[in-house]
Amino acid sequence: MGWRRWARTKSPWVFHFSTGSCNNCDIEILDCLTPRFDVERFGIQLVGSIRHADILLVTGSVNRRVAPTIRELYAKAPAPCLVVACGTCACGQHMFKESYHTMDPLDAYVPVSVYIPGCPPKPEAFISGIVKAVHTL
Amino acid sequence: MRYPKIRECGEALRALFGKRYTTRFPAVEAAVPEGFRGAPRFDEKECVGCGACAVVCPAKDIEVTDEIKDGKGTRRLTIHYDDCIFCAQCARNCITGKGVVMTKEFDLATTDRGSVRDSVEKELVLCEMCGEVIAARDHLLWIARRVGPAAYTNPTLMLTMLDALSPGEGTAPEKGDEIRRGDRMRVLCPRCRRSSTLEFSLEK
Amino acid sequence: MSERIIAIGPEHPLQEEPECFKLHVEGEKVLSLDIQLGYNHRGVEKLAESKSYDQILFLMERICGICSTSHPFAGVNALENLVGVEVPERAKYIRSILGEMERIHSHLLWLGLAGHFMGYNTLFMWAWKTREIVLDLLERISGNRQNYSMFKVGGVRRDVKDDEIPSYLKELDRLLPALDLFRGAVADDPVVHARTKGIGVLTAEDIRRFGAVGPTARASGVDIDVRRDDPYAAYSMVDWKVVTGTRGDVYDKVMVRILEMYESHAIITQCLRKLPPGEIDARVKEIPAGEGIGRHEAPRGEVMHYVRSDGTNRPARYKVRAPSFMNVATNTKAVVGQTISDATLILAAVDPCYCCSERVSAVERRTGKRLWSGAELVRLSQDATRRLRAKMGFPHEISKDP
Amino acid sequence: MSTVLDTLRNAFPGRLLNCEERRGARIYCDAAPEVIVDAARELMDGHRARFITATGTDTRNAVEILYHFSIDGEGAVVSLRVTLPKDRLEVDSLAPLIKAAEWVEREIHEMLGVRFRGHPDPRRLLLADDWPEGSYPLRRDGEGGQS
Repeated sequence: MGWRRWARTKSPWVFHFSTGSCNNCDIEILDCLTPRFDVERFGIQLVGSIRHADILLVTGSVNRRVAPTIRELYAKAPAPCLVVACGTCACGQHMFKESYHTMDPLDAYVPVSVYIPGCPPKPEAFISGIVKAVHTL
Repeated sequence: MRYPKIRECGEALRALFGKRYTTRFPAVEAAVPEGFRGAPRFDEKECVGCGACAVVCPAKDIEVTDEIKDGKGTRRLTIHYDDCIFCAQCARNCITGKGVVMTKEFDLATTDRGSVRDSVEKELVLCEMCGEVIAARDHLLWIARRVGPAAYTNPTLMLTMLDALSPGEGTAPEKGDEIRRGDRMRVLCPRCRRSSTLEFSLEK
Repeated sequence: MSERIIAIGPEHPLQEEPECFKLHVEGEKVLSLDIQLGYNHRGVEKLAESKSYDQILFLMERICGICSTSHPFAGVNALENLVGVEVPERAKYIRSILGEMERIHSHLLWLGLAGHFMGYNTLFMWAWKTREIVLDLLERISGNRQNYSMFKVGGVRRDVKDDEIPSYLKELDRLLPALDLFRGAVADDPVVHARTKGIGVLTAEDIRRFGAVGPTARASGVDIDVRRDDPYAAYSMVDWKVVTGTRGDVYDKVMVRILEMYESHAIITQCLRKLPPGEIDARVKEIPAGEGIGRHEAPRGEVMHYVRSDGTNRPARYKVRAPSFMNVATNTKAVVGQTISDATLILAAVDPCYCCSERVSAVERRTGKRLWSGAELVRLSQDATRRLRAKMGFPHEISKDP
Repeated sequence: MSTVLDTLRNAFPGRLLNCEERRGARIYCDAAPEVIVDAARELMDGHRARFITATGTDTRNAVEILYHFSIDGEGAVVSLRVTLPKDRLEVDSLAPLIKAAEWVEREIHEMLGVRFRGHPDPRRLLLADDWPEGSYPLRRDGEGGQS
């Protein structure tokens, strides 16, 4: 199975999903693609469909309206799909723990491989988080 | 300026032959500027265990747990980074100013959410009569230092201070079942102190 | 041809409202637009009632990431309106510096994405590259690239170091050639003209009807800007002007934003040069009972916060009106009669935030079958550019998707 | 400034009370529920006002709706306050007059349960589809659900 692992770690494709975030983590994720950080150096690419993705980046404190969607999305993903919780919202719901429109943190819905705390995390933190996620494969 | 677009070509050439713009991040350490708000960390020495950081935290992220076991109390303050918003309110509002400091650490990614945290343990001073928590020992000492000579007006502060100077010496007199007037010279919680001075003297 | 629905969304993080746009289309033409909100609703207004006044501003910062200066800015304006405190001069200047830096980085972000939708990915990369200059400055001033934790009632939390000002100014000067480049790239490019001119037109009357604000309104010639109309912070103490357009199409919205960045640059440099010495905090002790309304001109338009206090340390009611709440509704007018490939651009032109386009999906009404994926709709828009280029005599391919 | 205040004071005698100007050119008025549409029309047409938003507040005994208008030329904000008793939460909708009020009123409707007469599209705006009917997050009296 060595070649499979090699292929997967060589170029992880990521899909990005926001479950009610403030947008900061989403911007920083996109920022990783631009000249300053350029994650395509590592073969990481943002794809438009979960069906092509190896890694699901989730931002935001899962709210009532998207909670069913995140489960659905994970079910659609080809195995093995790593879920990375980006930012404090996705990790532990941030200040929105007590809100009436959020229920459980992300790991209550889908298994999360790596958590990247930060509000928002620096792009460098995203890069090393994804590297850590790839290493769990 | 229809075409060729010389201006854009110029930029492209500059980018091609100029210095590399993309960071070399994982190979080279990321540059973090002075004053960056990274992970807040407790300073074991400077923290007095007052819990002010937990009160001001907007995300209610800092956990304060008091544990009393065999007559010894410990207070544990824990910052969970999976809920921390890195606003530096804890560091700004720390009563000693140095108990919580914002480090430059930003790479906190982890596979286990429970493991990213920082905590500090502080010894608690308990009421000699009822066993109620008064405050962390370092907190009382900090107050005693702050108020200076005025600390001698409060037996709890004074005794804690003396105990810190010569630990173990000066054993307290036997304590009875109920609070007496003589118990005022003990380390007492506010309620017991009120009983020892006020209620006792009113009764007699 | 039967009517079909194309759903764009459902992600779109702004104040509390990532939208789901449902385009009703017939063939290529858009018949009507239905907007669904609530995918990002986190109950910020209710949460605000459980936070103390000191903590509230951190919550406001996290309403919208790009507006992480604007919301606390409007928040402190509202609370100071309630208290009636005079903010120290130095704090006013620092606030304005932050507000304008945010405007530059927000507009650059938007410009890049607009370029991406047009298939002009070079512009996307350049704009985001230039944006890093501002983000680095903000990181040096406030300690983080986003979410600055700078605002407090009566002042700011962190001072600008006087000895670093020359180096800030030097960094800011690097922005100007880049802005010239963008202005040239947009104003001289015939393809950009063909893609953006005359589409998504909003008249001044539409703007009034929808209550739209910010660059969306100014592009249509509606001359409103809270910074000038209801002066606060240091905006009345520096020299700048309000940029307006005339036609109200996508092109004018692009140009208004680009020209606004020059004004912001001018405001920041003036503020940094004139930064007076002194206190940065008026030390407000308590918030009395009463009501306050504060406004701030965010990159996307006027933010309004209303706060009602009953004399305790928590507000009794905290209302937030984000600019996009008004601006997004104008889309229901702007896209009607346009083609689907233009619709992506028009929806983006009010600068709602980029996320929608990343998760676009097309669904047929009766069967609920997926027709196009998210990336495909952007590609549709990029294809339109490619056809135009071919027609105008640019044979070469446009750059690949990033 | 004074012109707006004068208009408001004189235009609807007895139905627009306590017009006052507070700090920072903020004008507050108490309006009777039936006069709100006319007052809004007067402000929009007579003073080129711009509708900013409306704030619904539960004050335990009643629900207050504050309609905020901006007079851009003067940097003033006019807030018309309508107080609705809890047993009759109904007011005329501004949406037919001002398009911008459509979403604002939908939001107040779902957050506080105020019914807007004549609203063109009174669906839910923000809350999830499975949110229980008749539960209003910004209400303060137990019946409003979670607080």
